[in-house]
Amino acid sequence: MRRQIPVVITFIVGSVLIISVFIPHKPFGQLGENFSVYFDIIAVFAFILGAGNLLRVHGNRIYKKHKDWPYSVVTVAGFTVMMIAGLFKIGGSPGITGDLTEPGSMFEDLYMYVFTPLMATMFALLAFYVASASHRAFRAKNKEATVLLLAAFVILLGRTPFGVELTSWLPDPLSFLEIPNLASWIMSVPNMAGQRAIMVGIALGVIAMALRVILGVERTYLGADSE
Amino acid sequence: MKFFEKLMSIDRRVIFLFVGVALIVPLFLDIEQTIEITPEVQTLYDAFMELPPGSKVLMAFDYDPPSAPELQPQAITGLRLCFDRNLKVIIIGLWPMGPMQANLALETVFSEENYFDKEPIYGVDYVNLGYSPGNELVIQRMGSSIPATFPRDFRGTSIEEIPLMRGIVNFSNFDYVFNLSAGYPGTVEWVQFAVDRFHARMGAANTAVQAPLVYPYIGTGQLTGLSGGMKGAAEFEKLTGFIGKGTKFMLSQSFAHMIVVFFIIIGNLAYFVTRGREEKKTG
Amino acid sequence: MKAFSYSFTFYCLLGLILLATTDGLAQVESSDSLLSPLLPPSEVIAEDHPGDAGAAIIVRWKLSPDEDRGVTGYEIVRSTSPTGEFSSIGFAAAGSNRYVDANTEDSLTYYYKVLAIDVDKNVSESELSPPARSSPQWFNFHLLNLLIIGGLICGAVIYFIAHAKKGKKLFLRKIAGLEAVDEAIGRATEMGRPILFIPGILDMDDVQTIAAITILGRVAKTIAQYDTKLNVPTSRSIVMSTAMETVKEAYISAGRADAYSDDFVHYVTDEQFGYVAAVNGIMVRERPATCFYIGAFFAESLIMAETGNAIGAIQIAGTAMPAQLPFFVAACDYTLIGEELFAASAYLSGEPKQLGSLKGQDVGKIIAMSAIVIGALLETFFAISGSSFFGSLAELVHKLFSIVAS
Amino acid sequence: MDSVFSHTIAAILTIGIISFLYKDNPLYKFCESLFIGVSAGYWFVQQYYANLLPKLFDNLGITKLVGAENAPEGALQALFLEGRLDDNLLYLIAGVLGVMMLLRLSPKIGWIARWPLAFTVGSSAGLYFITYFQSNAMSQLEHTILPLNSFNNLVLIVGTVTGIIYFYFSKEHKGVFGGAAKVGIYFLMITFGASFGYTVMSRMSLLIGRIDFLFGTWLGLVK
Repeated sequence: MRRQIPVVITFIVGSVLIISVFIPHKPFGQLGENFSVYFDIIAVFAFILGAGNLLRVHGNRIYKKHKDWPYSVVTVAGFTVMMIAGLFKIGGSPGITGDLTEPGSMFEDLYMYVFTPLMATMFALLAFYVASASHRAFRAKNKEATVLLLAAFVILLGRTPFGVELTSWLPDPLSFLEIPNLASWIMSVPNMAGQRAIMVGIALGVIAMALRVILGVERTYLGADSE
Repeated sequence: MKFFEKLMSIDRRVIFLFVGVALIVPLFLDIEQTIEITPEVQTLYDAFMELPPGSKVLMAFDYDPPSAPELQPQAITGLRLCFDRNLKVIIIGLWPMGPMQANLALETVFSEENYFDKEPIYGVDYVNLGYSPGNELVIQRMGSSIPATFPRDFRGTSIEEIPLMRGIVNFSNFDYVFNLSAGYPGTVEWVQFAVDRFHARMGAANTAVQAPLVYPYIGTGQLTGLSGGMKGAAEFEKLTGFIGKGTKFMLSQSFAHMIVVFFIIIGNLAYFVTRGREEKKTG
Repeated sequence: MKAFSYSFTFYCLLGLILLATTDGLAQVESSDSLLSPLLPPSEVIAEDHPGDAGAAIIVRWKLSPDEDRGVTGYEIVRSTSPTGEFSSIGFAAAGSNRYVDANTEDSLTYYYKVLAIDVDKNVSESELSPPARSSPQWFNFHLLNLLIIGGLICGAVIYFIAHAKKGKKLFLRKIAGLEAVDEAIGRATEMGRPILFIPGILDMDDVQTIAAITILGRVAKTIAQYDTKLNVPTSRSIVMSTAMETVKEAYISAGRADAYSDDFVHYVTDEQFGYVAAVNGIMVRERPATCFYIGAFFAESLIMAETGNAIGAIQIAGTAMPAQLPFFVAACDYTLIGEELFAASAYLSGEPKQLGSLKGQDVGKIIAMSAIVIGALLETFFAISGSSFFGSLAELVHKLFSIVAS
Repeated sequence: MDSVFSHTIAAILTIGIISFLYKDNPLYKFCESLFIGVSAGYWFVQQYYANLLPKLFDNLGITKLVGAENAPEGALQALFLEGRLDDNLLYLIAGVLGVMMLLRLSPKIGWIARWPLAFTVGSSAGLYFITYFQSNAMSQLEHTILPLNSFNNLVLIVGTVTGIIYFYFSKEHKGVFGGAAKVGIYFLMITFGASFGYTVMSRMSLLIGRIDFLFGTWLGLVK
């Protein structure tokens, strides 16, 4: 029973959504949109579980004096301060409907001077990692890797002033061999062909996966039977 | 060949160091770069120059801090160009952080030495209407009524009290739309709604990742001009004569690109030298 | 986004052609535009927009005869009474002869007029349209082709699932990334180091995350038998709950309920880069021997894979994010590319009915390939011979796959 | 906040994250822990203001009920003041499903948390089925049906078809079929190479922004 009802729910919700695409009439037409709002609401409640888990994990570390316990204090403190600053709109206009990110409020300050630099810098690490990954991965180890390398190299060169000048001497009839032209050809023809094959494959994969879930063939995600 | 074996397994931190240096050093250099103006940026600039003084320009800031390095210089150049030519600027944002970026850009513009005919006055020469949620639907709503879409500016002043907003009903009251975009919602949506439906004249500045997606609109005339990525920023600065960060950043970026190309070549060279010895087999 | 830009390029090209034609003509004849007044568009028809939930009326008209002489566009105005005040609802570009008014009330009757506007801002007004009313429909005939082809593929999947249930043997080729799973888990056991499983950064409302969780279930079952430590940090709360349940079930069904701990799965933060910062920390401190990156990834893919590479872990990735695949291919030992991600849980389960669905997928591929080849050949014959027979056949194939946006 | 002070904090955090490139260290650990805490707190607040409040409380009329000014009328007002069943009342279902999710914490009726989960998974399976089918399969195929009258079209069609062959599961990659799959792999490799090469370049600008912050905004060395 406990396992049957969820499978039935999945079946009904999934198949109704698929059918509803073909039925514009109310209430089917908007079902997809409504359901994603439902999901957002469920996610808020679930967030309490997540936040609780975070606090439990770090609380345990502090309590058991795990070797990195002082860092757990930082996490818990950061969470609490940010939450209080936001929920109570400290330094901003109070009330439920006031603007959350009002300039000068504590939440906005924390967002600007703590959250943003951390986020932007973590993102910026990519600049380093793309360089080290290119050095290691772009090697002509075999035929496949050589093709990958050549495509990447043409595109890379096409975007540097140096690469542009490298082939700018080519006479007009051969202008298609100029690196920027070659780069845009790669992007718009073979690259697009590969992308399309991948996308069609993904679509078929999603269809079969969705059917397995809706038909109840796949129910791993429902978890343990016995409780 | 110990040397090449070392190059093969070079410590990633050495690469990191090179990338860092390549990006930092150019910021302190004063190298004359040859920046060739591409037609898209030229037409963008021309569109601004064709506007008679007093024309109203809608600037949409659709990006957030992570995309600021590419778009902020273009925003600053756009604003300076408008103030320099006595164009009125109305700022909005489809991204929550957009109008804040606009304020930062205005701050930069006013903090530098300018030769404007007169100091721009808030509410008369420019206004920031803030952010409105709803993505492309905001553009659609603006098509029927701008006062209804943006009843207040970002400071909370009712737009009836803002002199610049008097008589502005919909897109027909703007002479030009300039969109700074880092993704969705952005230039694609502005073209679809403001240009295709409401006949606005529009130009755009995009991040390098976005630019190829909107490139086709130039051919069709839906966009009068496009400035893409750091290179576009540098070109735009060169045309307007307001040399700013775009030009400087462009140099850093070129250096970094060359470093990446350099390491790929080194990696392959080392690979072939060491492999060639082992198995005499190359592909 | 990708799909969108393709279709957009197409429309842009179309627009370009239209523009070029009208432009060229305009140049030839614009000299006499001053001689006669601007002629209005004619035969304005308004009717319910078909295949929708109501609240939309489609307006069509015959272009102004002066279209070639500098008409810049059409303004559409409407009113709820033929004699009432008309208000502007939108514009259509020169050369277009339809406009969808998507803001009507089903209970009201509307009247439309179309105004031609030329370069000199001259306006010329059409006759009134007949009355129109919007209404909702029960079936969207525009999507009939979707129903047919979708039905075919679904039918094939369901047929093969049923077929396999009967115990028929099915052949499926090997997928390298999946063959490596056991070996990767075994290696971690030998080294006495944990296994890290990253289920992507999107929530359970993304189908890639669902695939990731089902794969986690299979992988966890193997891990339970090996008695190796598993670490699953998640960036979404629902994913955390689901992953906990799934891993627990895997341990129970492997007969190792005693080895299960709720600490295997834990929530970190919803923030993309905050999550990456934490995962990086886990990697350098716990030094997992094997890392799985399965699910939906964005820019963080490379940050994780490079850090994993630096600690010398075996890395198995799988995603259907086309933009991130290159990074995984470059930095990981094995990558499940797109479709393989969704097939993986079926493969790993080894259950016939799951495997049967993969056969159904292959039928979809045959349909796709035949459509391309047949369609392309018909198009080619048409291009060479100009025969309308091939032309209409080619158009039919096109129509079968075209999605009509309203 | 004082700008020198706040910029200094931002700069320390920036350096802390970058320091990870050298190796794991206490400053990075601090930044990491702070980042986790602050961002989880941020999302908690965002979940409340961007989801719970407008999507559940406003629609049901709870915001109005607790006396917030200029809050919209919701389903509860419609029900009790006008005696009308509003569509928005359906959001109550979402609320109930949400509460069920929380029951997971109870050992006795924790199983009921599977219902909202089943709902979620079912609805995403249904939604993605259609969206992927339409925009990934159908429209891609439509745009690949081209006349074979140019080199580019030929390459595009051969690439797409052989790429699909590579993914075909029911046949071993051998013989002619294997050859086609091999061609498909080459196309996939070009795709990966091209998108990698393309992205490498745009990632550099991210770092320029941080460097400019450190040397310009904070230290004032770069004008």
